[in-house]
Amino acid sequence: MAVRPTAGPVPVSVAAGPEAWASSQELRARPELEVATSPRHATVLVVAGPLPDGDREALDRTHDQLPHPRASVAWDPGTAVGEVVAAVVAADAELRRRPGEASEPDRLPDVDPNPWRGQGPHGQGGEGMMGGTPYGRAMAMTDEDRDGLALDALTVTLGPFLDPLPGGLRLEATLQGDVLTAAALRHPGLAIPAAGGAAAARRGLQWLAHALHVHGLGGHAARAAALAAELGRGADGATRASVEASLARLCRRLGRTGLWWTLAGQGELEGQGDARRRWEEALDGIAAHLSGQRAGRGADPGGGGGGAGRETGRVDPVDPVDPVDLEALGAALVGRTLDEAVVTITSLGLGTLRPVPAAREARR
Amino acid sequence: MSSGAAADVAFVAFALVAVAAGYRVFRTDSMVRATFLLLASFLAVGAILVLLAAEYLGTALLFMMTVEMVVMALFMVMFMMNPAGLNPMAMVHQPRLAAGAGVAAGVALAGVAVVADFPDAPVAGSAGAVAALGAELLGPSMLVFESAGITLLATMVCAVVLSASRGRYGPTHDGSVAPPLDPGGDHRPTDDLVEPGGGGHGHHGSHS
Amino acid sequence: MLSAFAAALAVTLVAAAAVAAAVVVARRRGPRPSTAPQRVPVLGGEQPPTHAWSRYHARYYPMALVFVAFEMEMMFMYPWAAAYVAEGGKALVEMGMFLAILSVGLVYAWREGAFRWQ
Amino acid sequence: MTAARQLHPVPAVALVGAVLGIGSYLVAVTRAGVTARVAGQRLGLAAITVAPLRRARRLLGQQVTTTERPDSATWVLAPAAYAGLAALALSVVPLGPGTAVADVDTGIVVFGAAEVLAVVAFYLHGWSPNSPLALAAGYRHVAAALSYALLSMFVLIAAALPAQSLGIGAIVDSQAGLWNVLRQPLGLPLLLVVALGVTASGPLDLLDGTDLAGGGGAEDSGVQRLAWEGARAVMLVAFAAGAAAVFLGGWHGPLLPGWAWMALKTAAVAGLLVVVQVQGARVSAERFVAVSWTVLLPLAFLDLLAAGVVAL
Repeated sequence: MAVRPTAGPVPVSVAAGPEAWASSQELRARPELEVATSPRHATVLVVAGPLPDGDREALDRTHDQLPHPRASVAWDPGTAVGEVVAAVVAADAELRRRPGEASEPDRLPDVDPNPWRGQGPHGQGGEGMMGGTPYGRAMAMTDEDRDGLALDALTVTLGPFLDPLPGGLRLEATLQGDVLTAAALRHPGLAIPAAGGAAAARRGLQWLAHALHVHGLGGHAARAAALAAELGRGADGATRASVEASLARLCRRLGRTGLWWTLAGQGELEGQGDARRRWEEALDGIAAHLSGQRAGRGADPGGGGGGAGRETGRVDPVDPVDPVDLEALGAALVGRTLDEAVVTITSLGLGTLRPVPAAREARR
Repeated sequence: MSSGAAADVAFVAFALVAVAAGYRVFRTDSMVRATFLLLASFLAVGAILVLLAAEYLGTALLFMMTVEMVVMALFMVMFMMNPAGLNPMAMVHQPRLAAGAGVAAGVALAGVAVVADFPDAPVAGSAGAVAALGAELLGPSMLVFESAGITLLATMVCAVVLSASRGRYGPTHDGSVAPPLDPGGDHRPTDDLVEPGGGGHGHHGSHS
Repeated sequence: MLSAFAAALAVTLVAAAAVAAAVVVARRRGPRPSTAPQRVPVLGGEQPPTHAWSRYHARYYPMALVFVAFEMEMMFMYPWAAAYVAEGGKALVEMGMFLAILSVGLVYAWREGAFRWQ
Repeated sequence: MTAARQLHPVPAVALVGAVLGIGSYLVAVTRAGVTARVAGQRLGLAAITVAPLRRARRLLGQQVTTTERPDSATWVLAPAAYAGLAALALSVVPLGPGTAVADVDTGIVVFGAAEVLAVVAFYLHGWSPNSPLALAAGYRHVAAALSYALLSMFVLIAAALPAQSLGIGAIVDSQAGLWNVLRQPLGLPLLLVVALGVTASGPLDLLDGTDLAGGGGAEDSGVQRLAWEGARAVMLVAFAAGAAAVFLGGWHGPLLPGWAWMALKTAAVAGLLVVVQVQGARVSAERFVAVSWTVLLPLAFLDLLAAGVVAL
């Protein structure tokens, strides 16, 4: 594996399909890479397939958003992480050798999103104060809101390859300021394999790596990803015990980050408590899967410090987990800030801990 | 910096910056640019105040205008149509009248500056000027100082009354009235009517 | 005094100009200009239907207003601090009054929910 | 009060440039080291010391992408102003006995002004790309900034009480016997909260937060990004120097020369800040605003009152 030490970590942006998204989080453990949070920060785009057909254009757009010099690497199902990392490093080395020629061209045509109309006095395409498509786009228009002000409502679709959101998930949000006044979630659908034990724990650790990254704890995220990768290399009893001990240590470290305080009271959902409770349930679940214990599904909302390996609150590794009702979740996000929406979605473990049913297309 | 000549050059430079930035405020389509150009103009004025040995006033102007312009940017972008100037528009209304008034005011003020008989008592640096200002605020100008405090308190209260959409008891457009004291009851406490001995403990403690 | 400010101004302008020059040169002389698909704002693959620039609903506007008044009041305290020890007990009482006034405003604003997102 | 030896503008620029350059490099190295440690990655010292340089080289060779209709001028202005303000803040901090670029009588006012002017840079950083995520991130950080700005005013005024002057040199002089960190124990922690906000990092990484895919920096690439990250590191150095001078007694200390003490104390504050940056989970803007006004600000009141009573 020719890791060229002179280059430093290669910033990669990951565009992952629903199935591959969880395992792609293990890239965060690799010192050769730096998983970028925006495609603009990346040199290499890692495409972790398979991707739903509807996401092709989004993939191409994400690809084109990378600054030159850039390259892309496909990560087919079944390929080992090490091979992908080697391919990324090789692609980066090639880019450094021949930055001009090796850089990949755009995949989408270089056409403006809307033709300019040329009606404004300066020919820039606008008409009146708010009309037309100046510089290729329309302007947002006003809408009513809860505080009685009628200001502009921005409608955006976040995803399917937005780093803080689970792969394949689209959040269609109408925003007034940073508060969602309408929200809908779409996902192509993903079942979580019913396997318990190490495989389930590994998915949990992959979730943890992503979730910690979203909360700004990149170093801790790398540690969680390393634990997931360790389970992937072998799931015998000794490994599981060592991972469980490491997870307990990581949880103690997390107690010093203020994470539990920032999660408390955020992302309250009916009947499911707040984000902190869901995190604690998830961490307990991972620990239970690691130790192979089986107990009733439940929570310990009063417990502090996300104590993995506590006696209460085990998740049954065999029981199927409730799928997330995306429609209800979208409705529940209305009235929250965008960052709280992200925290809420993250805390649910969509696509790693819980299955996601495909959105009913009839709604649209 | 050797002498007054350098200070004169600096004065002219800052004055030009202040005027040019002030002019640009009305020539841009973007509310954000307009706001921060105005800030640039104020910063130049602050620098001129420092040149005039009003060290605290100059730096305080820097401080205050920055904060105020940021808040102004928030509100300009909130309430002005087309805040970024994506479509071109005129930032001025009645430009002739405004320009005339501006020039007249400028000439009048400049006339005062030229004609007035300013005291000619150079101060050695600004040593102790800040402390002297503080002593003034604590001494002869105490009343001014304290009434400014009260005025600003009134400003704070008014700003909250006018802007907060969620009062103590819920959204203002739903009335934002206090809940009844007894559960299910209809009686709402008012400032001039406190139930003697009833359930009014704690809630209106300050009136008892 | 003036030469000190001149030095501070020089330092500020040199630092700002150096950074600005680096960015402008990189923008002008970079490898290539951005193409249309490259210019689409980052949203994770989808296009925004509108410009992001809009009448942005800053949810903390009451807080911003309270802040301006608060901050204006604070500006009186700087010269006061310089004269504090010389003035002694009177200044302490003065400060007590001042903080009391500010506290009233603060408590009122908090009670009315001015520090929450509207 | 301005007995300090006055530096000429040219050596002043050289001094500030050297301090900020070396300081920000050390900050970047420390951050790489602390992050690797938290991540449990065993990187050699050599790898950590060259990591910031490699990163800078990569960004230097990268295309600076733009968006559909950005405000290019203010986009460039944001990091430039940010770096300039860091230099301004550092210029009023004495780096040794009598060695300040501009130890003016209104030092803490200028320092505070640099800090609030940085809010303009934050706003423009979020506004300029005309991108929804950047806009939301910029606005939420401005909310946090309006909240922490008051804290620093109170804390710095409290520090000025025993000095009877607003000049930072005088504040350092006043700590010859007892450092302000002991005399006003609430001051330094509150100022460190402000430092996290001014550098938009750690718990207050609301501006370039990963939860909004990089927020204000989501559209930055190449030198634009390098400039912003660099300006952030430079501001951290300037702020650490200010905190060391105001609370840790500046150049006071036995045996070593004054400038060395100042360097050590600045490094200590900067190191502490880097650790908090790497180890702190992001707090939501709404919660920070509430906590800042209802908990931290009353604490700052208390700090000022206590400082006032002690100073008499």
